Amino acid sequence: MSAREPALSLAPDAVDLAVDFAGQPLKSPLLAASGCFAYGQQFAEFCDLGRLGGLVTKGISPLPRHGNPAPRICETAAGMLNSIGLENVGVDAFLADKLPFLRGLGVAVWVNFFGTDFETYVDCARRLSRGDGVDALEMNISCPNITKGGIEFGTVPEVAHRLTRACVEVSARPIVVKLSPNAGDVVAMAQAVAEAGAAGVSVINTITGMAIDVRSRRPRLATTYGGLSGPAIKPIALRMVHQIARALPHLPISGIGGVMSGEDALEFLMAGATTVQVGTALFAEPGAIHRITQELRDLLAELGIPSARAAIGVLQPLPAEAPIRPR
Amino acid sequence: MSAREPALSLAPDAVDLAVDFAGQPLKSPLLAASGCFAYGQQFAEFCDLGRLGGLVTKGISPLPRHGNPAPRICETAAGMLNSIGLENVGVDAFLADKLPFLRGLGVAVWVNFFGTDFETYVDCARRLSRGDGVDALEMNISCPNITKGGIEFGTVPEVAHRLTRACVEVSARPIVVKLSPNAGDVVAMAQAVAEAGAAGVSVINTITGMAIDVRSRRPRLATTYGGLSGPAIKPIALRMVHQIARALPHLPISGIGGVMSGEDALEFLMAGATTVQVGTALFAEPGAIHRITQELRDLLAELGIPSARAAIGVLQPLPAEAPIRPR
Amino acid sequence: MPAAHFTAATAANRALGGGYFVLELEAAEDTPVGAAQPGHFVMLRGEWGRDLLNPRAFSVLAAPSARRFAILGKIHGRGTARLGALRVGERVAVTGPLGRPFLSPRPGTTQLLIAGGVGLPPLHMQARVAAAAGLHTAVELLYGGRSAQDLVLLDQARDFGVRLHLATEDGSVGHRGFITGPLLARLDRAREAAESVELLACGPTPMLAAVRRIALDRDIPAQLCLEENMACGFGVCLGCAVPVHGPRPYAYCCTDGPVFDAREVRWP
Amino acid sequence: MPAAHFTAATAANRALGGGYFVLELEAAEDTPVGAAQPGHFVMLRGEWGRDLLNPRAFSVLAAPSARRFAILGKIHGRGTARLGALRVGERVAVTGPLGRPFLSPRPGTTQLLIAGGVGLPPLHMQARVAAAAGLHTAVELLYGGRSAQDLVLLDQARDFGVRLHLATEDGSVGHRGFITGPLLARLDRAREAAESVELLACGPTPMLAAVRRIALDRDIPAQLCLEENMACGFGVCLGCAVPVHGPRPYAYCCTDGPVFDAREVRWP
Ligand SMILES: Cc1cc2nc3c(=O)[nH]c(=O)nc-3n(C[C@H](O)[C@H](O)[C@H](O)COP(=O)(O)OP(=O)(O)OC[C@H]3O[C@@H](n4cnc5c(N)ncnc54)[C@H](O)[C@@H]3O)c2cc1C
Ligand SMILES: Cc1cc2nc3c(=O)[nH]c(=O)nc-3n(C[C@H](O)[C@H](O)[C@H](O)COP(=O)(O)OP(=O)(O)OC[C@H]3O[C@@H](n4cnc5c(N)ncnc54)[C@H](O)[C@@H]3O)c2cc1C
Ligand SMILES: Cc1cc2nc3c(=O)[nH]c(=O)nc-3n(C[C@H](O)[C@H](O)[C@H](O)COP(=O)(O)O)c2cc1C
Ligand SMILES: Cc1cc2nc3c(=O)[nH]c(=O)nc-3n(C[C@H](O)[C@H](O)[C@H](O)COP(=O)(O)O)c2cc1C
Ligand code: FES
Ligand code: FES
Repeated sequence: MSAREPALSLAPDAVDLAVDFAGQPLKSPLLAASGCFAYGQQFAEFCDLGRLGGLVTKGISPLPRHGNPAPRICETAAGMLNSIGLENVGVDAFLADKLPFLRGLGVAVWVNFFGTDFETYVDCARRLSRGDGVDALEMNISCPNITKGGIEFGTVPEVAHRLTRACVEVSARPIVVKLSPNAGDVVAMAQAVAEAGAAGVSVINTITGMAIDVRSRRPRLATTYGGLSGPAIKPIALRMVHQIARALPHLPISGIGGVMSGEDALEFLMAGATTVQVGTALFAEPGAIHRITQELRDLLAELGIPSARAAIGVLQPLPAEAPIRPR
Repeated sequence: MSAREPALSLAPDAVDLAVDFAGQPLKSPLLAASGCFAYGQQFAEFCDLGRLGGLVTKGISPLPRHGNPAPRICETAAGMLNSIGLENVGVDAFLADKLPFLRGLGVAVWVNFFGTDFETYVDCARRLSRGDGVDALEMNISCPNITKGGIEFGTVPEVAHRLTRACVEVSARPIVVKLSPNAGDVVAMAQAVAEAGAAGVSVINTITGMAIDVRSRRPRLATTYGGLSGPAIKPIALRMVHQIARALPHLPISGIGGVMSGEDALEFLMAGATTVQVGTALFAEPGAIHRITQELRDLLAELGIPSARAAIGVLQPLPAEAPIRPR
Repeated sequence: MPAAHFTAATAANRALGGGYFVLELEAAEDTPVGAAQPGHFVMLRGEWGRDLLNPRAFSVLAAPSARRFAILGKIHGRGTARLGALRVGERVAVTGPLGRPFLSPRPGTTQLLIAGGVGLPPLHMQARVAAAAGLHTAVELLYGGRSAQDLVLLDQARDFGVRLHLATEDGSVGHRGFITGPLLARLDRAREAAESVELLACGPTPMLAAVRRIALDRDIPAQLCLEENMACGFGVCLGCAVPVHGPRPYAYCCTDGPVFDAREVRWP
Repeated sequence: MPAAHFTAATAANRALGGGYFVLELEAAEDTPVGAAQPGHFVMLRGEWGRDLLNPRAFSVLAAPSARRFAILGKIHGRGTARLGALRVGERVAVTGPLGRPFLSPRPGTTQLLIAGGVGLPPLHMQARVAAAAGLHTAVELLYGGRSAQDLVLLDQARDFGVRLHLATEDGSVGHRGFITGPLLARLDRAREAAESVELLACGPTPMLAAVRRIALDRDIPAQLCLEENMACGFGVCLGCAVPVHGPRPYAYCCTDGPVFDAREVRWP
């Protein structure tokens, strides 16, 4: 005797994956995460980019950046560390050389950006938001790999508020703020940027970590510390998404961290995310998002959930136990 | 042609594993972590407890606690979540029923404790520190699983400072403060408790996370959130140990998080920890600490490092690259 | 019973269809698992590196020698999938035997062994042990599943000489419906005959809940073999809490159970 | 060359001793790896769940058909250990061919192929390709290792008809010492004969550094096949930075390399 829920299974094709993020429609909730997709061209030989929900570019700064010395990456248990150093081509080259390709794909294009100080953040927001084909800006306020300054942008709510407000004021496009999991209180950060006019938040960026090569007695990354990504961080990312969704039910959230399967993506939706980004999974499997999209569709169908939208935030608490009665 | 370092390999037996933590000698740097060892008896049938460096008891509170509803644990990628709810027998039963067994083992006994408010913390420290056979107290200021209050103890440096000072004043034994990785600035926390008289810090406790069962649409833990442990968190733990060791070179650190092998333990020593605790690994392998101790001994011998002491904090930065010269 | 932690090699791994498999493990030396009783369980983990950190719990199905034992597994998630794919010679870390077993039949009382799906192993072993002790008339096996392929190891059960009552939800074998159907019929007969019976059950939680209700309503003693997520299996993680009535709100599935008195369990 | 991401099955996996193994993979359909040139590499990952997240890079050793290719691996850490243990039929995800290969021999110039340990595959393939094109006199293979068991696939290399110079650190085969010994002797002879030579090297970084020094000192062109930790292998993670001279301080091992001009590499 087993109580199976009356699973009103649907045909996978009947499942509607479309979502709206801050008023913008996306074909599917699945986006490629910043830094794991470069500027997209490389993926064209592996998969049909038009089937993505959207993509987030590598983080763009006003001037080109060359990044950190090698080694820049190393593997850890169910995860990896990186200290790429936010290498990128800079705003001008991005707008001229990279954006035209992306705008032709017919999917949501979010441009991730950062500055090295207040002014360069604002400058970047102003210029990038006017790029033809840019749907939204994702502002990275958690740059663990830039050494000088910047840490308060991602960890002090008042500072993040001021920065967000200034960027929102000059931006022609919605700004989604990508939060740092290294902040003590991620809900306070979300609230601060929401009040400053952020259209949504992306949760989470990598968590600062390190690894040591005991044979050489040296850090495995040239910069000593790097950002941890991959399935290892998924429980932390999911918790932060859920905390923010509970506290700020009207703020759209893009969930990120260790998504490898349709089931992972659905966990993020149920926790309250509207879109879900896939990062590290793309390295081992360039077509991961297509597989994950299909898995999500099949799973929603199997569970009788008619649309991605209907899954957002549907998490229920566990039923209470029976009261204690002494025997 | 390969440049091998002149590895002055030693005989494993010649390696001295003894360390001093805050003036107290331990046979080896490896301790069983709180909550993963209960009160020790269960392990006696699997291994010789006298060969541990020491052990940390399950967290003790002034009154017995029954813990949280089920489910209390679930597995995640290279880790697990728990929300045991700090269930324990309470100070009186601990001193009467559990301590006598531990004191007979001939290894360092650290009693982990916590209160539900300022006064009960202090009360606990006073009474436990007078237990016969207690070498040190490990004060848990990061109790993600107690619902009411207490969060500031683990996240606000000034509050942690006051609490530590009050406990140190009444304690007959050194107090090691176990820090929360959920605090925004773990170095500030370490500094605050060091200035308040803590004999050392244990770094880290579990990181708050969650997991969702998409089929039932419910959290996998009855309390929704729980603490993440295991290899998944090792890079984060190691980074925090290293940050604290660099900022506070004289503060003894007990490194914790995902240790599964002698190599993992050596990473923590090199990052600056004086002792290393093993938690989750004990569930799958009750004799894990014995294996890890042997692996650490063999590895130190292979690397020509004569003692555990000599490994503490020996991490070197990577050599710099050649300067850039245009071709 | 003392438990041990040891390494065993896969001696055989037989797929039974429907995701079921019988995994036989053999250690290099005698181990206490050889003395396991029905309801005792072991924690198993393959050489899996850092992912799938915790071992998985399995009831002992049979322990033909002091070195060798078998479990009946069903592929559920990633751990059971890997165990089901083990090849001969591959190694598994074992902790066991763990827990408190079922109580043996008492003279004059018939034990009705109620197994649902993969809850079979401890009851299969109970039947085996009873048969070996010449008590095959003291136990009867009631065994339910979704369809014919959920009813495994029937030939062995028949060899024990115990009476079998089968049920499948699709009616492909035995009674059509849940096993509680045949159980209620059997209990009615017992009442008419003033026969003293006791229930021993293992299976999905909804089945156990139904058996418990029946036992409480009819005031029949019942031992339920429960499952709860486990990290250690030997009482240290405190993860496997089972809500119970009495002075403590929770007991531990691994050390206080997995077999619990139905009256003790604090279910709605 | 276009790359593809596909699944291949283990067609053969042969241990050569000393931790070396030749893994042959076969796809269900033709793949672009069949057209790989010496120095091209593939990223491989088994069905490993969530741990060992990233694929591992391996030079193509041979691509006998459009569906089948082989790599020479050496067990180093956990990934290579798992690949070395693959059994026939087990599946591997492949991305490739990736990178920029070695340049082919130019008329009138002898290519000295300098292989250290597991750096052999791209040079072994270069020798194979040259031999197949009737250019076996245009290449010579200089191959060094710690001891005899580090020198693998020698019979095949002999079959190519290319000249072989061997060295082992323990002197068990060929010259005793590093392969740079025979290399310097060979270069001296080339100088005396006013022979035009070019160096192609793959092996441990210290060996490559020594070859680079020699090439720069003597002003001989040299192509070095480098290794760097890689997450993707196709230019998106930016993890595999190689310090280079020129306007950009870093190039990428996976897309700009793995073969680099020795003058370009910014090493001390
Ligand atoms: C005392 C006891 C005896 C058992 N006997 C058997 C048996 O004889 N044959 C059999 O096939 N199964 C048995 N089970 C259930 C078996 O342990 C689970 O099916 C198995 O743990 C699921 O692992 P997985 O990796 O396949 O699933 P996953 O869902 O991937 O497991 C993830 C995590 O959840 C835990 N988990 C999931 N389901 C269960 C469950 N039902 N019980 C406990 N933990 C769970 C796992 O331990 C693991 O940590 C028993 C469980 C208990 C507690
Ligand atoms: C272009 C290229 C071609 C290669 N060709 C071969 C080959 O033909 N045969 C062969 O045996 N090996 C080759 N290697 C090296 C091989 O990729 C590493 O030995 C392997 O990645 C080590 O993995 P592991 O899991 O065994 O070691 P681990 O040390 O456990 O690996 C941990 C992590 O470090 C990375 N890593 C470690 N060592 C290296 C390394 N030397 N190069 C790149 N990444 C590394 C791994 O990718 C992994 O992410 C090549 C490397 C590169 C970059
Ligand atoms: C190699 C690498 C580079 C990254 N670069 C950026 C970046 O430029 N900007 C940014 O906001 N996040 C960057 N990230 C973070 C990812 O976008 C993502 O937040 C994180 O990796 C967690 O998701 P994952 O576990 O799916 O990888 C990078 C991550 C990786 C692994
Ligand atoms: C089941 C469980 C219970 C724990 N209970 C406590 C506790 O009572 N007090 C405490 O300070 N830490 C407790 N911890 C945290 C561990 O001591 C340790 O800090 C953490 O698990 C990280 O180490 P690990 O990755 O080796 O497990 C517990 C951890 C687990 C997994
Ligand atoms: S499983 Fe750890 S206490 Fe029961
Ligand atoms: S390995 Fe990812 S860019 Fe080279």
